[in-house]
Amino acid sequence: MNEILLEVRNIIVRFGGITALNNVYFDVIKGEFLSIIGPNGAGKTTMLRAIIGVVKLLSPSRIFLADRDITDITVHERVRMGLAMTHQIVRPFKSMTVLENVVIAAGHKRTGNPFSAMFSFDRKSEIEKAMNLLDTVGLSDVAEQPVTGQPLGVLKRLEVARTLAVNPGLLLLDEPLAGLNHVEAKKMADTIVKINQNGLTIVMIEHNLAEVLRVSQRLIVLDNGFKIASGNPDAVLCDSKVRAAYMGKEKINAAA
Amino acid sequence: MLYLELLLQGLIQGSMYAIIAVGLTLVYGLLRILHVAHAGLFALGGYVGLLIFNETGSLILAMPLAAALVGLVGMAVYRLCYQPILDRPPYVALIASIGLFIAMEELFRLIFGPYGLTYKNPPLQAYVNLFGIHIRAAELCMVGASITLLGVLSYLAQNTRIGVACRATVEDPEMAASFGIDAIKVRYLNFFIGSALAALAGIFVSLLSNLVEPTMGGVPSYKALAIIVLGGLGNVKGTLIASLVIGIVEAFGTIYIGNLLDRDAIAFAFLIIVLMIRPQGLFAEK
Amino acid sequence: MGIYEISLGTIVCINIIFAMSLNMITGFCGQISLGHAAFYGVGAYCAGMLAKAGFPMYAALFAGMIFAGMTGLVVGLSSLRVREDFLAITTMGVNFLFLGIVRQQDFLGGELGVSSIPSHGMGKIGFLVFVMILACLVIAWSHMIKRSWMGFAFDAVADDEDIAQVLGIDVGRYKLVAFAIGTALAGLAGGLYAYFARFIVPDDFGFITSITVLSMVAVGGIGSIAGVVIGTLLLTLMPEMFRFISDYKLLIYGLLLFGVMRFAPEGLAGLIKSFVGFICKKRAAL
Amino acid sequence: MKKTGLIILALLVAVCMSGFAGASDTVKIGFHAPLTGFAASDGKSASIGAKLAVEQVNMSGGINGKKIELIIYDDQAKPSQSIPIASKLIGQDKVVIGISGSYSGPTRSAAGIFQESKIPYISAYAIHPDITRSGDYVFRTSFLGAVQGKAGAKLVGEILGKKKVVMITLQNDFGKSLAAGFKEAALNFGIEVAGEYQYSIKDRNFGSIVARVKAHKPEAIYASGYYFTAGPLISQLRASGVTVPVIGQEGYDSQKFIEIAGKAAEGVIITTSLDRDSKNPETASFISEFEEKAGFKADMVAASAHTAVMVAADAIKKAGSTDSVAVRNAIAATKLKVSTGTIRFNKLGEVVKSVQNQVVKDGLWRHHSIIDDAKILTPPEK
Repeated sequence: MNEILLEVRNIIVRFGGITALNNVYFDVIKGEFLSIIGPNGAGKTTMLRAIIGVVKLLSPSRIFLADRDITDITVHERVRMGLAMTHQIVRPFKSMTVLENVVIAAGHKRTGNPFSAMFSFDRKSEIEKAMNLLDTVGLSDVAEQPVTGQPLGVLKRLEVARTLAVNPGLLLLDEPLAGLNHVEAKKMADTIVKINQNGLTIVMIEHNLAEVLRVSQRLIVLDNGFKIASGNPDAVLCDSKVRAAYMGKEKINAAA
Repeated sequence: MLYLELLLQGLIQGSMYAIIAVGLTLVYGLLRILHVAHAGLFALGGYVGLLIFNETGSLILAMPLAAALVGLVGMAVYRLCYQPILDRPPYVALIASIGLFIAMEELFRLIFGPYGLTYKNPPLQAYVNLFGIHIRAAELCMVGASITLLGVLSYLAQNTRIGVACRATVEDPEMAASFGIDAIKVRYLNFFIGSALAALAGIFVSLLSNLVEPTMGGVPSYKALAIIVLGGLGNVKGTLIASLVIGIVEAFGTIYIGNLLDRDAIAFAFLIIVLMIRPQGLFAEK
Repeated sequence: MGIYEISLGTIVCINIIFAMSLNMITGFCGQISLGHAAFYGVGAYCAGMLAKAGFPMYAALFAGMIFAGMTGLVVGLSSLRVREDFLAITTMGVNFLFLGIVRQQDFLGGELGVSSIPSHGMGKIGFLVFVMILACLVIAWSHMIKRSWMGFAFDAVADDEDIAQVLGIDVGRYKLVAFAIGTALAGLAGGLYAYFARFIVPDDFGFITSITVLSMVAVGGIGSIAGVVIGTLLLTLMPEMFRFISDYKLLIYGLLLFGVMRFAPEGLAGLIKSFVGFICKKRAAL
Repeated sequence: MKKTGLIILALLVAVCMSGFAGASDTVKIGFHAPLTGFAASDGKSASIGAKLAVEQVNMSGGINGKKIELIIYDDQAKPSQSIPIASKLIGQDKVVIGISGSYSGPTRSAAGIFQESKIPYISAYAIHPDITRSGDYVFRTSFLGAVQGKAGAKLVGEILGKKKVVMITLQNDFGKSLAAGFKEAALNFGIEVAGEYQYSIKDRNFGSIVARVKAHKPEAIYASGYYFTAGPLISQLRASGVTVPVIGQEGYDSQKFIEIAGKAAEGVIITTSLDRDSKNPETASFISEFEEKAGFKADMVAASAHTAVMVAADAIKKAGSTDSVAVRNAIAATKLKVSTGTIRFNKLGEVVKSVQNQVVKDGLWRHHSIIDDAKILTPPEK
């Protein structure tokens, strides 16, 4: 049960003179639902971007996926190894329909090699798979519509469906609930829990604490690039350091 | 001695590039348009300046008048040509701009003739002897003007309300708008300033060669693009330095490797090398 | 058919191959190139030199294609480093660099170019048919790529590189493939041009040629195969149609470029599409 | 709206085409020149020169009772444009002779087409050595670059007696072939080339080259270029304190050069084919009539185009028909007094005539000297 899927060791990231992540380390256990929280600018998104591989790491940072060192391999290879990530600001392919957005992701096996892709035309099985996924996130009725002009709620769901289409083993979610209203957020969170229950490991960043506490099994708290706490949600929220660093600011933010 | 003179020539050429490129980078920083027709406004400046000078005989009158007039044309270009296609992919504005530039060159040829115009009594042709180096008054004035103009601009940008508004709009248009800055006004202003600068550059160049031709915008049309990319697109300070660097590289290059590569090739070889090492240009925006 | 019609037909077909080759890079894969004439030139010079050295036409054309494709691959590597406007200017620089190098190479004829390229030996009509068949093959191939998973992945890369990568698409490799195919086809077009003109000079492959071919693609409708063919036909034949007002020919050309981008930014293909859509809607309403 | 526009356009095209194709009581001469684009100024001069020649011939009764009709097309100085133009002149307009009033690139491309169709073709002022090598139907009425370069060397080394020279070379076919000819003959006249610097046709600012040239302390400067590059170059040379003689070529040969360079132009000597002080009535009448027609002073380009049309008219007259073989032979046998002197062609179709050296005096081109040294002027035979 306690098999470690992802191991993040001594992550250091710098932008210009600022240290965005400072020696952050943690493990992700297969099948769990882990959330990363922290005030704005704590380095949460940077952490996810480091795992997926779009941010440059400084030594001695190391990332292992299922015991394999993936620190130096490219993004698309990581994706093919079972990592996937959604973005906080949704960026669908604007030139495509909702369905096509998922189909292109579902076809990741076909697009692996450009040359064989040139001679590959059949999209039937990918379309079928994409329709199933759209069904899972409740978008099957807008499948044929162009993405431009769709409301944020649809786009957020599309983002999840599209990411699922690459068959990930570990899903990184960057604020999947941001911008959604109360009802939508709850619905979305439920969808994510369902996905988790189907066997997918999830690492989520989220500001909506109520939903985080409802769905997460474990929390990690970042502040100013440092990991300041981790453990089960109740214990973490009682931690004085967390209250000092995170809750205080967050309350001010919430009030504003 | 020769090195010093070449360095000086590089700085002269560089300050000419700077006046053109700073205007272009102002436009780019705000609207993300590769504004090729800027070079058409440069040539227009040359024509207007020369015509006013030949009528009145006064450069003091010709320069600001031409700058103001071309500045207004620049605003019109923005309103009529770019504003409606801003939300399109970048190549749309680029090709529209190229089309506009070709049409402008042809209009100049049709109106003013293909042979080019010359000054009746070209002003600023005297030269000063600085330790054996002859520098023409026009060259000195151009360097002086570029320093003064760009200095004044940067002072205004730092210290006046509208200057701050400009910079804020470049950095974050939505944020600026939420502080009550009228982004549209800022765009007009940038086009006005940029085009006026281009016009002044056109006048200086025509003074150096005593020739205003329909095709005089040809070289700046692409060279200025290279310079603003080298300077880190939209970065005024970077553009300034890139202009001088390209000027100096060209001045030395034409003499020492001129038999291997021509002036343009030298400049672009330099650009490519820099971009391969620093893909964001010499000075990144952030 | 007189020799005039034959020569026009041949030029149109060569330009279609050339425009299709750019469409592969810019239209399908979304990588703006302002220096495509360089690869056209590589193909032309390679084929021309080999033809003069006594190689048969098919070998010379093939070699030109391979050589251009390899050069394109190297330039494509820069697209992994720099993006969008930076890439546009880098490719433009490649064009100037190519020209600068060719101008100074005596074995390539330098400024005098390569003349007396041997005849293709198939007669004017034979050559026209040959070029026409090649153009049809290139169109068919483009069509096939567009429909395949490769074309689908190109769409994703063109739309948003970062996202494509996160969805497991090897963006770098796709870009390189697009550059390799596109530049090889440009090399083929160049080789055909060398055999057609039987005389080439560096200026045939300058920045203006790059702009012209980009205009063909953009005016037709970037990414649309039928659009690019129409755009190429229009812009190639336009100078011929307007010969009788030759003084205004370039002016009209410039205004057309500008006008299409300003009022129909998706090119003629987009215009036709929205027109058809409009008719259909009207019908549906009746 | 759009439709009517299209219809009008189609009608116009039809009218124009039929208008040209219908008439058969004229002798057609085809002419292409860069009327738009960067070389438009030379194209304009050339086409006015050619039109003037046609008017003069038609005024004096035309050719064998028929008037000449000049068909002018714009080639933008682009080879890719001149190929369909040449095909159109031959295939649609059925011209008797083709004349290029354009630069080397378009001329060389068109020459091949004319040669293939066995229609005589005359290059007015393009200097590419391979133009006449296209075949026996192609002729040239201007000097080869190499010939003029050699003449320049004689002018510098012998007539002016200057031995230490710096070359400033325009980086195109014109400048390069001049430089090659100059360097080839330099040794014969004891000239030492202290340095050579190149510039592009787009350059108008020569600061660094001027600085370098000055450091050489030459006795004379041999600078190739056109009036629009040479004007700024000379004025910048003089402004930086270089006072030694500057020797140019026919590219300078325009009043505009003097206008641009102003006082700095004084004393500049060039090798060209038009002598402003010629007593030759053909030259004198050309110079005065051109100025009247064009509104500006005659230049080399105009004179060359004028010459080419005169050669063509003379050949058709002598051939007595428009048969292309007869016309070709008549051109090859030309011995004619025209605005650029007395000319004939060698076996290759290259012109043989004397080089006119002109000097700027009081803001005008004036006679300086003549080079008629056969050893220098003889163009290659193949």
